[in-house]
Amino acid sequence: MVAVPASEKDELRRVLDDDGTPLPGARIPSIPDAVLTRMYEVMALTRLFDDRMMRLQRQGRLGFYMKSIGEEASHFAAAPLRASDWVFPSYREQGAWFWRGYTVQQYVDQLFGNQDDPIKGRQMPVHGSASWLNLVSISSPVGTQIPQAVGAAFAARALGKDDVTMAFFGEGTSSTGEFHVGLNFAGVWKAPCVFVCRNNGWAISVPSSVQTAARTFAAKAIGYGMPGVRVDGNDVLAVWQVASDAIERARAGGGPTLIEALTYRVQGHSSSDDPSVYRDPDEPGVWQRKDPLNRLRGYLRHRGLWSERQDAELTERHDREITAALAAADDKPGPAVETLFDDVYDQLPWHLREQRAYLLAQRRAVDHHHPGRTAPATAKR
Amino acid sequence: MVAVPASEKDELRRVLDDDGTPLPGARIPSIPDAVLTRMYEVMALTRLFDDRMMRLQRQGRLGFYMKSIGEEASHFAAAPLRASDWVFPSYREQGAWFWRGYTVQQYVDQLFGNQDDPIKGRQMPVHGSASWLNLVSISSPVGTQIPQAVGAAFAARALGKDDVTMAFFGEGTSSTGEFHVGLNFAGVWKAPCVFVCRNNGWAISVPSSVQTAARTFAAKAIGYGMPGVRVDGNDVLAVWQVASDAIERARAGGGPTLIEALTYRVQGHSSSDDPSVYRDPDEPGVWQRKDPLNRLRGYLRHRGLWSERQDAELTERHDREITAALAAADDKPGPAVETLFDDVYDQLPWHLREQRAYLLAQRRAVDHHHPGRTAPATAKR
Amino acid sequence: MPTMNIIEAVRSALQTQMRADPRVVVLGEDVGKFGGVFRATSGLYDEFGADRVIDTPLAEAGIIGTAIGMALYGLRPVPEIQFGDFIFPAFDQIVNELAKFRYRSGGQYPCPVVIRTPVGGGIRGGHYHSQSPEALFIHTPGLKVVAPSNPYDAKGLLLACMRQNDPVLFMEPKRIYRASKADVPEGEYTIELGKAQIVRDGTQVTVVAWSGMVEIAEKAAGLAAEAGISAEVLDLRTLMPFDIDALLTSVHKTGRVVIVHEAPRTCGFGAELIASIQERAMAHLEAPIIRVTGFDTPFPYSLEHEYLPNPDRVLGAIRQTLEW
Amino acid sequence: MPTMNIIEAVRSALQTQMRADPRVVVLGEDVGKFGGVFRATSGLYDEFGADRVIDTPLAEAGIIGTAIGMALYGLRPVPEIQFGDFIFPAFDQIVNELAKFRYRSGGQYPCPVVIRTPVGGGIRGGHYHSQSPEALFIHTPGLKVVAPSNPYDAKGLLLACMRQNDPVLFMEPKRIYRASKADVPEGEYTIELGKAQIVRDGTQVTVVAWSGMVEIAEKAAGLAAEAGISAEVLDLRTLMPFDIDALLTSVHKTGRVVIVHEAPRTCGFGAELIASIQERAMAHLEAPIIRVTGFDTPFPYSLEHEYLPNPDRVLGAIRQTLEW
Ligand SMILES: Cc1ncc(C[n+]2csc(CCOP(=O)(O)OP(=O)(O)O)c2C)c(N)n1
Ligand SMILES: Cc1ncc(C[n+]2csc(CCOP(=O)(O)OP(=O)(O)O)c2C)c(N)n1
Ligand SMILES: [Mg+2]
Ligand SMILES: [Mg+2]
Repeated sequence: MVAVPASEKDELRRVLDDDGTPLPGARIPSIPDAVLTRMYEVMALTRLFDDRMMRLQRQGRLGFYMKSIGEEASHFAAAPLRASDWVFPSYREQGAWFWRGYTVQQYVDQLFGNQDDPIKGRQMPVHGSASWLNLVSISSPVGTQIPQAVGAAFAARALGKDDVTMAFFGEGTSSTGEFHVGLNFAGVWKAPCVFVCRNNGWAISVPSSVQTAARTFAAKAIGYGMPGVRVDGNDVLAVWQVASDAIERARAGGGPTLIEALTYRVQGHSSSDDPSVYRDPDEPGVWQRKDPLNRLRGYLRHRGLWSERQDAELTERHDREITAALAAADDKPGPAVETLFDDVYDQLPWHLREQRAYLLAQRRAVDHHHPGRTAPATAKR
Repeated sequence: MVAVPASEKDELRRVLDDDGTPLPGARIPSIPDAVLTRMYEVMALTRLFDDRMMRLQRQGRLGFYMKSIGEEASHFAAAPLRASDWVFPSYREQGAWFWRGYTVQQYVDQLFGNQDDPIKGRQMPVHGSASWLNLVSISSPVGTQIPQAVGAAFAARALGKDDVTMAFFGEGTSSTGEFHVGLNFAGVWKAPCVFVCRNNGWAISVPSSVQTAARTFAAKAIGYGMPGVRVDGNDVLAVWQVASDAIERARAGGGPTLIEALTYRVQGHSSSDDPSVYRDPDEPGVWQRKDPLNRLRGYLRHRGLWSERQDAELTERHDREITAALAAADDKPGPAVETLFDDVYDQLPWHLREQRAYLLAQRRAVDHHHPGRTAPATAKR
Repeated sequence: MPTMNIIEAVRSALQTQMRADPRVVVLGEDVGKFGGVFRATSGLYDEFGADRVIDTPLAEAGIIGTAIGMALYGLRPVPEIQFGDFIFPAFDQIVNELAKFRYRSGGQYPCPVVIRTPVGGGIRGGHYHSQSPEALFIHTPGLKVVAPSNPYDAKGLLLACMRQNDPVLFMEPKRIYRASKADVPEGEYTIELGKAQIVRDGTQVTVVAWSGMVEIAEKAAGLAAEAGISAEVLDLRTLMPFDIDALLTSVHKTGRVVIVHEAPRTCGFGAELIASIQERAMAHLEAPIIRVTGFDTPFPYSLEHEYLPNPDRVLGAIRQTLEW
Repeated sequence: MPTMNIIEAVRSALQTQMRADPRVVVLGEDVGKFGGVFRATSGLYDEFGADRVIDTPLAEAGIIGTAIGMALYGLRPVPEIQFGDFIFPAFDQIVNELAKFRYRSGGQYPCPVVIRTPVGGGIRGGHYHSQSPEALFIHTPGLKVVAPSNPYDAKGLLLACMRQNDPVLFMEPKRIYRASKADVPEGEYTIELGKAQIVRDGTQVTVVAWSGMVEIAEKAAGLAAEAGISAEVLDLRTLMPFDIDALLTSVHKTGRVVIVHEAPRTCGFGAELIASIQERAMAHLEAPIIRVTGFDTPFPYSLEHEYLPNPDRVLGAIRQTLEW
């Protein structure tokens, strides 16, 4: 199906109705039951995690957070990938991180920027990196990961591997030059790369209608000579199928695909945002009825793969795990002051050695005159 | 016709066959005879001018030149514009400049960078500017003029004018981020703007097949929700019709259009280029048979609007005009040294005043010790 | 006279000029209905409408590129770049186009675009919500660079920028956007570009700062006073063209200089100030000019308070130059 | 040992390393079949094929963005930016991504990309074929910046760049691409990054230069010698990290410094050198450090020879510091 640019017919691919019942005539993807239930567990964890972190942020115990509530199904475009495949995420795909094995503790340590943060407290919350899981470092400038994913895909092929790379981004990011150059290079190179555009309707306060006059975001694929597919981004089965087709096509040398996952940003852009200022408060309601977690739960129930009791147990297990991670993270100091100068270069050049010596000496001097005056070298929240 | 994205059928719009005979059933645009002959005269001037400047460059009397031989018909996308409409050119639309009233003398003075150069010898040859003709300053970085043209179109509408802006660029430039952001803004804003992509097959040594995997360059319009039209760029009648439709549509509030003018770069990219290194020497031959000047001449003959004699006279008149302009330009000194510091800002700030005084004093001192050692402040070729 | 913070002062300047000059338009990401992520344009959309307060697609190159075209045709665009860290996708449009348009066209095409953008750290924003890129733009002939440190200057300087004919990068100190409050006239007033201001008189050492660092310099001068040292604090306000006369006058008086900036040290604007001063006043210098700056690392998250200059570090530098 | 010009030396370095390390790939506009507009990659396409010598679509952001991804995955990309003036569309990928990748990932993702680009004026290229943007990249923590002045250094430094693990901006002096000839070994050799070289010994004044200006500095030193002045000429070769020890050693000897660069003066790299030297060696300085630089204007066309530093201007500066 991806062989024909779906964007030219703008068809929206769906498998489940809004309560998770398969649509009449829909082709059910052949996903093993264990994978289905694991997707549900990870999606539920993501939902709960978002909720807990937001509350933490509201209590002033966390500087910043970005939720993906209501969009979680789109994260599972990464589910059909192999572990050796690379993901170039944006900041709103927590589900893909947990799916690949990033732990709650690692996530929390990064949010707190403490000494166990896998990136040593270098970046703000949510901007993680996990090379051991082939989850590439997130940066704030949107879209930059797109040509990077294309380059990695090119490299994989050049080095004789059959790995695929997947880049995630929002529909607003399709307006950047990076989107264009990335997809254009991918088309010309027939790079083994899959582009997942989460169309959640909003870029902070800007509606998708202000981002482009194109019929759909999938239609942009035509300009790059690659297939574009539009999928219900709240229907994890449809997302899985569309992604799996695109991934296998890329792996087989068929080239890149642009997937538009149609979903909705149910809450604010980030913990700093207040959507009531710019959008109709009733809008989210419509989408809550299409909630991806409910739909998957409904489907599992309908398949007899999931029960109320299991759900309660799962929630409790996740809740405990998060509580424990937070408690552990709270006790951890931040990175040591001298680490400020590491990793700028492979080796420390003379000017950074000089600057490090200056900072340490200066702090000693101040502490000497005014004990405890230098800011404690711990993560501040 | 532009109302329907032609790109979705990839139709190539033509009016004339290769010798200028109207194609069976082709709709002949209603262009006044005087306009037709003037287009021919300007096209012939452009052709001769290119040829003379190239020879000058080969003689070492001109630093640099860029020919448009074989692509001249595409320049006349600007012909249906009003004088108050704005053109944002690239460096290969000499025909549009002469059409709008830029004189041979002005062109030559700019090439020589002498004291009468309308831009005061600030930029390299071909990178002119003529605000009195609404021909906006050319810069080398390709594509930058595209969002600029969109902004000017927005401004025209905001200021209650019904002016249209037209941006020219090559097919290679469609790979830049500037192309994407420019067309995307234009689509969202429904800006009164026309984009003319001269697809001459080559970006220096890179064939258009390496620029994109899209079916056509016109097809890229779909990603911006605007019509895309593909026209025979060597058929000036078809170019005129397609452009005139797009311009009137823009003026009427119908929004932007992307025009792909299919043509061919018959010679080198610039005077510094040698195509024999990277392309089949026979390739140009095919296109010479489609030469736009011959086709228009053929059509005028067929319409009884043009004769051998007129052609000979025209060539002689143009030749004389160019010879006179070169002679005049040769005698003109370059810009005065102190003008180096003008126009950086509206008024000269202290540091530039200081730097100007330094330079003038330093040159006086050197001249004092070694008369004539400072480079004469004349254009060096 | 009402009390305003920097956000309110910026908004007041925009509103004042938009009422005075119908050619002024504001464009950027989220500047419209939402009024900007820092709310600097809030209310303008309701007063002036969607054609003058424009929510753009997400593309800085498009924001600046179209703003250039608007200015060429006759509007007076005041684009907002949401964070200074996100100005780089528009870097080519700014340094190769905006800055050079007047010059390259032989004066045919002035390009009066005033780019507003919040800069600086201290908000726990990490790499990409904290940078101070002024040096890159000061090094670009054709641009002016303005960096107010307080609400009064913010409004007066922004009005001045919108009433002259050169492109300007107007950098706003986001850390003190709301914390810095002052009496600001409701109506019109301008502060001449290129003029520094002595915010604290002193005799023994000159501390030069701008934007968010002026507050740090003042605190350090306070600590110095406690230690019996008289430090003069100079707020440059305009970085290009900078006020060489004010600098030299102060240096002639004190003979000692400390420069404070947030940006990384190497090739930061502090280096230019040192070069310009020593070229003209070496005979008056009684000690090397010392820089207190951000370190030559990307802007960190957890350790940002170690990264940023603080009053103690400035005081240390003051002592050092006096002991030299 | 064969004689090579700078183009040939660069090509030889690329060829040598591509033979030694299959992970090295070259990409850019016209680098393939054509061998680059300056022919620096000519022959490589025939030897290594289209998968290792890659003609890209026309987009610098794509060239650098994909090069970053290639490096992350395990290749050793050596992208070419056709002219330094066209690097700005890739500025965000370079300063926000390439330079920060290792740091922001806590060391997980080194990003060894070596960006080659021709810089400098003197070829009648006007605004957009003449700029010298080094200061912008020296001010970007995480990048190294290398600027050879001759064929021998060009090959040895480029090989060294391709064999270390940090991102590098490798600036090539296009004006003397062919004019500068020297004996260059066919095979492998490297020149350590961060080490300057004394290209002419002297005792009375130190002239610091790099890239295309070294030749000008040497000519000026020659004129000075005729006038009985002994000038030492230091070729920095690596600009970040620069060789502070070599600078200080020479300054301790001469006590006087003239810095020559093509880029605009204000916030150019010369300012940083002045700042760094006066911070550490003020007591040894017998005169202010003088800069001979491009002016603070866009790079002009007709008047480029007035714009560019020349031996007379450098000599004037040498006299000035001696007379101080
Ligand atoms: C280059 C750049 N410009 C601006 C921003 C500020 N910003 C952060 S997220 C965002 C909106 C992104 O919207 P979208 O791509 O739809 O992703 P979503 O947040 O909806 O997941 C903006 C404008 C940025 N991070 N990078
Ligand atoms: C941003 C940028 N990158 C590279 C160049 C160098 N360059 C000049 S023209 C050109 C090819 C342009 O091809 P195309 O857009 O097809 O226009 P044409 O020359 O064919 O008319 C290139 C790569 C440039 N001028 N600007
Ligand atoms: Mg979105
Ligand atoms: Mg072309």
